[in-house]
Amino acid sequence: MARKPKAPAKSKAAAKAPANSGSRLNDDIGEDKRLKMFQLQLEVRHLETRAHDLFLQNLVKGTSHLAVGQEAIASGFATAMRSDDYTFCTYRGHAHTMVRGASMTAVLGELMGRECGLLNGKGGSMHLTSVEHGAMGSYAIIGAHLPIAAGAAWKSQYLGTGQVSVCFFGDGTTNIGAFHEAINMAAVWKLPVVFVCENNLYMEYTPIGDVTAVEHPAADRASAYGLPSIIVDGNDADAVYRVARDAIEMAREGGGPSLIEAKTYRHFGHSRADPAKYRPEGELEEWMKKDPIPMYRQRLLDFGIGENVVSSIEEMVMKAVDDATEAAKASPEPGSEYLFKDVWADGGASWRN
Amino acid sequence: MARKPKAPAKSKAAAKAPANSGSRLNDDIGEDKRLKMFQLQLEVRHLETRAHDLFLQNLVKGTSHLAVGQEAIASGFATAMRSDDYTFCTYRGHAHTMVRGASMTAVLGELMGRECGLLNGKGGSMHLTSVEHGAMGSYAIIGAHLPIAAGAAWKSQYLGTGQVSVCFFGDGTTNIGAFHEAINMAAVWKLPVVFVCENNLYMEYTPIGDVTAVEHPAADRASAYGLPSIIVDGNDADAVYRVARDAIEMAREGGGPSLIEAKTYRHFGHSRADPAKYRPEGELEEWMKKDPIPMYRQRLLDFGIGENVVSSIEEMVMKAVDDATEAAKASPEPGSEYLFKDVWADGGASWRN
Amino acid sequence: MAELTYRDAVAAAIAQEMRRDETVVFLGEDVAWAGGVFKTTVGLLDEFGEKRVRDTPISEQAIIGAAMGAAMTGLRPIAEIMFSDFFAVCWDLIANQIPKTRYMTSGQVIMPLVIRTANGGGVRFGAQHSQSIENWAMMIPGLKVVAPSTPADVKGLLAASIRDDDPVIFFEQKSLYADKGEVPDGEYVEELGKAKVLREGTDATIIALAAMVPRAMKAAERLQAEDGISASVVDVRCLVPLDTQTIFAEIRKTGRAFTVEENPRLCGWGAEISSLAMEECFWDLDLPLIRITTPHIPLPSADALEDEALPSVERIYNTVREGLD
Amino acid sequence: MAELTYRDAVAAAIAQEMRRDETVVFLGEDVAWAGGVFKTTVGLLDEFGEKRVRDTPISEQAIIGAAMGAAMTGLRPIAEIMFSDFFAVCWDLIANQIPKTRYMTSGQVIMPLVIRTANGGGVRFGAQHSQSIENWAMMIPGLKVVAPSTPADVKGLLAASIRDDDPVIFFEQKSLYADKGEVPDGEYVEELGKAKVLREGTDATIIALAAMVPRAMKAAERLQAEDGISASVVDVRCLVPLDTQTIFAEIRKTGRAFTVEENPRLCGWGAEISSLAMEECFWDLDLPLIRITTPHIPLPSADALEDEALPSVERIYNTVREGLD
Ligand SMILES: Cc1ncc(C[n+]2csc(CCOP(=O)(O)OP(=O)(O)O)c2C)c(N)n1
Ligand SMILES: Cc1ncc(C[n+]2csc(CCOP(=O)(O)OP(=O)(O)O)c2C)c(N)n1
Ligand SMILES: [Mg+2]
Ligand SMILES: [Mg+2]
Repeated sequence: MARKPKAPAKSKAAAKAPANSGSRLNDDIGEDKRLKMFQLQLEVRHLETRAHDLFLQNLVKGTSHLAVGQEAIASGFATAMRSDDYTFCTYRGHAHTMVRGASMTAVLGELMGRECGLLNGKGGSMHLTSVEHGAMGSYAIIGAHLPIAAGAAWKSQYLGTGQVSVCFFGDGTTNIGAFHEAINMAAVWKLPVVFVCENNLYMEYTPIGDVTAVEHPAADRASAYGLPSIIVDGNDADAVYRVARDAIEMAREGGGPSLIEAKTYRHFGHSRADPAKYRPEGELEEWMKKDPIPMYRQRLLDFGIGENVVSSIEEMVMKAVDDATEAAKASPEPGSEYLFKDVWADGGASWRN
Repeated sequence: MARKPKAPAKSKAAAKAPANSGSRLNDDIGEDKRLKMFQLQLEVRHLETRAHDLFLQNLVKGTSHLAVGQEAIASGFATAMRSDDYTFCTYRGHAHTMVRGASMTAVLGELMGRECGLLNGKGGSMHLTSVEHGAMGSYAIIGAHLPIAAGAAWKSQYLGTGQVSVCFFGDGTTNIGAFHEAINMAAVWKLPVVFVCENNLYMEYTPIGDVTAVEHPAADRASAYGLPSIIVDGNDADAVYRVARDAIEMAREGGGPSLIEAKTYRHFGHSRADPAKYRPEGELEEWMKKDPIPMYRQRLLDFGIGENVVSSIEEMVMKAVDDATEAAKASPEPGSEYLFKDVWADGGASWRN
Repeated sequence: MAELTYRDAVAAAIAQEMRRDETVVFLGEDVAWAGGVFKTTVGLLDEFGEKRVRDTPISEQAIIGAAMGAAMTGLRPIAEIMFSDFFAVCWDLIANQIPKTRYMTSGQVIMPLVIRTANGGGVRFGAQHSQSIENWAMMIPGLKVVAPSTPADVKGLLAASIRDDDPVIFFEQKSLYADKGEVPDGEYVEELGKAKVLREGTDATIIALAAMVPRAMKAAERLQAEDGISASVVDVRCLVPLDTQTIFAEIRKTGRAFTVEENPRLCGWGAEISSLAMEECFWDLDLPLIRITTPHIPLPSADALEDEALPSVERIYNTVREGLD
Repeated sequence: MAELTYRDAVAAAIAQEMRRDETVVFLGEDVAWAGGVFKTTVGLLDEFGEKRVRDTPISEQAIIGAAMGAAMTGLRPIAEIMFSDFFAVCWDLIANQIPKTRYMTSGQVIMPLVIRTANGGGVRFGAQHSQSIENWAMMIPGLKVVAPSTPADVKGLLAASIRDDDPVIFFEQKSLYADKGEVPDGEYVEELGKAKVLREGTDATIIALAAMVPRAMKAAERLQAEDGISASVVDVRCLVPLDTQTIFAEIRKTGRAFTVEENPRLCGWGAEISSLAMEECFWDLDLPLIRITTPHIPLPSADALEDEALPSVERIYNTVREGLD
């Protein structure tokens, strides 16, 4: 397990780091971004863990898919994105929505089906969306959001806004047709979209290797779209940040799409119903050693950031999660007035006169 | 344009040719198969041309998609297939259906909507099927038949019948989702199926290069499924035969699927409605020089087959097409009794009691 | 007024809207350089250029996904799906994503897009290129559904669909493409959700859509001429929103109603209208509402068989006449 | 008789059929090693091995295509689509290929396959994992459509579907998976196309399907207990073939009919039954047939909202009582 940041291989921007930086913190990432990534990772970790607790208390209904173990990817990308860039993600999307700026209360409230929820309880855990923060939706049917993200990128290209779409999906998603169609068209049209495969080794309960003809489900397919093969350690926020920054920059400058495979692991089962018994013994334990959060904490300390700074962030995050939990619990259920609202742009639901 | 057979590059079976063959005809292909391929190519050419004439006489209704120019592919594959192997093809499927053994009368009859048609007029030009000859259908919606062909191969694998499915499709089809799903699953399951992309440079009216992220739409994607990249001259029946034979043999022996890209060109427009004005000047003329049929005829003569043998085949085929035309014209339209027949396995169409 | 074909009215409407609103963009297979396989979009590339009129790969999910993503973020895309049968290869986007996203996000997005498609039979294309699938769209909450029967309606309703802030499925009936009709000059926009009474009658009400409208009109004329039966004909035009007011008013006037559907019978739009009439006009009905549909079979390709399957003027005429007996 | 859950009856039926017929094979996502995400297929891998019970990639088109290709060439595949909403990603195979191929080839092939899927709402999964889409299948000529309401019917009707030589779409209502009921021991096969009268009544006829059946039964009991209204309840069980004889007989007995549909209103199966009743039972109806459906909206996820959207015992009870007033 890497305790120190690896040399930013092939990273253009690395060259931009100050030539004779006194501290390692003054490299191409720097202190502010590192603290931000640490905080984001913690926020995700604790929010997700809280969601799990609330489910055990029967306060979270339906299903939910946690990103515990995969925090570095969401955090690294969010830190590299411009505030008006677009995120498209999956049902495993609490993390991606929150790191763009959605409030914890609104996220937990949605999982609990409360009025304060991001979607007033109408969408649920699998559809978190916060358009004001550029979180353009969590999509629950495998593959659909890849072409949708390409469409948002088409908008940016057409209007010349410079916005980039970043689209997250899992390893299992690389075997569905929409994956193929979206990436081909994005490549042909040179759209500003970054496709990010979070390879956590499993589709639902089936190991990805059992159902995929190549070893690296995304990276080994990049050449089918004329794209370079890119693999990154998805548990290392710095590595993710660098790859994200470069791909986003290239897209913003008109260089077209990228396909990035981030290797990672989910600590929980696939969804709340899943005890993950199908995992070979010891696998989780191995990956726990690569848990992105303790690793990143240690890196901050190694870089000379004070224990007090780190632990004050930890305390702040815990408190924020506690506060959000209380606020969400206090929120009422959505009233019936929501039922017939917002099918149509006029705010209503009428299909006849 | 190759006037002589190329060395069968990488062809395993080439080694099986008699060591000191007196005539070039005694190579790994041999005279019988060559005469068969010549005849099949002629049959396709003249049947398709006749279909075109009948359309101009308003006797062929609806649409039709001719394979003129692409005859070497259908003929080479059919010659390499075992009689119980399966063919799956597209709306451009008259050739593939006939080379497996369907009668010309039944093919023309179907195009003309006559009772003698292969499908009694119920399917039409785009759905030619002759199960008794292993022609398992022509599919009119892009991509659908790739997974279906894989399914037939699954049957062969499961029952151990040794049958191989051969699935033909166009260059444009490589950009649709079903292509990706079918080949991945076939590769993972090691199914006995050969996927054959007939790259005729155009999807419908749009050049394939304008809409595809790679140069060789099929071959450059093979690696995405762990398969080797295979390109063959689709206008050379011998070359096609060799590639077909090897891929089919490998599939039959349990070696799994292949993806083959055959470069070719259609002489007519995409379908009967299309004058093909979008083609750059001179392109057709260049390809006419590579017309598979005169090339193959010359090769037979070069190999020492008599002009009289060749021209008697030509006459026989012309007569067969003429006879089939007359027979189809003489056939009545299907009567109403066909309308409510064969929705269900019980022969009927009733959805209620 | 100029005389235009149904086909040409498509390009006319798109051009009209592209001229006034730069956010209108158009994509599909063979739509730009080739002008569409039905020649419905000839001239658009020349006028609006490659940035706004785009040829795509054969990737219907990518096409509809692109339209959705662009619509959610500020454009007003028009996507062409060449044949309506091909909705089936991108049905997730059409049925699960586009219509539900506004509701699921509690109104965070609007989805102003149009999916145009060539629908229906009568041209010997066989079972996979001839389906009439208005009911596929009608059954999905969150989609508006339009199916014009005349060139003027093509122009006016397509323009209205492009301006609408909701997703609209716009069915062009391919057997009507060659039909000609007067189309208002200049900017012309109709309203969605209005049925049209094409013929007033006192004995029977025939409710039809798209290609069935001219057939219903001919049957009504024949009923008048040969049997003295006075039939009103309603062109439904929009299935969603559905103009139940106009439809019910015409049903109530005569008390004897017939629907004419090109789709196979089960769960067709006529079933919905019948069930609505049952619930809301029951006491005004002198006779049961009778549905005239394509039988519940795949559509055969041979001329003779296809003609027998689709509701014909003859069948409409006979059904109404016998129904009133 | 053993008591089984609706969930366990699925595996029981598949096992029964796999034991007697070696050509029955089964494929889907997470169905083998994991026993299915709804635990409906636990034990099948152990008994029948990896050759017959196969895990697939997330490739629904490949799954259904494989089933079709295998069915055409001699096997009897069962394919699982995890949630019925995902029919949308393989709809071309389901709507355009499987049901039309026999007809288009003039009977050259049979298509003996079953597509099983978890259908419907009530479990807070939101709009893309909760749809009731029986009408999607019913509207396609060439598909048989089954939707059982009890564990016994799951076993008997699934077995019958596997033995049937036509393609059958088999809807398992996910809100019923935990329900228990008596299931006949030993080989048990029911007949497709037979509705079941679960309760005989004289005042009203309630026609329901799948998860709406137990709700209709409860409403009927309450109508009896609180209002002395005697309602018959018909479990439709199969939408295609449709047992119009049984349904019409029950409608005619009371002259007052109600359908209860979980799907959103437009073009639901209730519309078809209403239109059929209109055409064939009009003179026997004392009151219009009233449809009780989920409103025509995407399904919300919060408990309170979802419960309000789906037809409840309360709503059925109120609608029938007020309808008879
Ligand atoms: C089209 C479709 N098929 C199946 C599913 C069910 N499903 C939900 S998540 C999932 C596994 C996805 O795996 P992956 O892409 O690796 O993402 P991860 O859950 O590991 O983040 C499956 C099969 C679905 N939602 N949509
Ligand atoms: C899903 C789908 N989209 C579009 C079409 C319309 N279409 C028919 S043929 C064709 C072009 C196919 O090109 P290619 O695969 O290269 O085959 P070719 O016709 O050249 O043999 C298109 C777009 C279709 N039939 N199905
Ligand atoms: Mg995964
Ligand atoms: Mg081509």
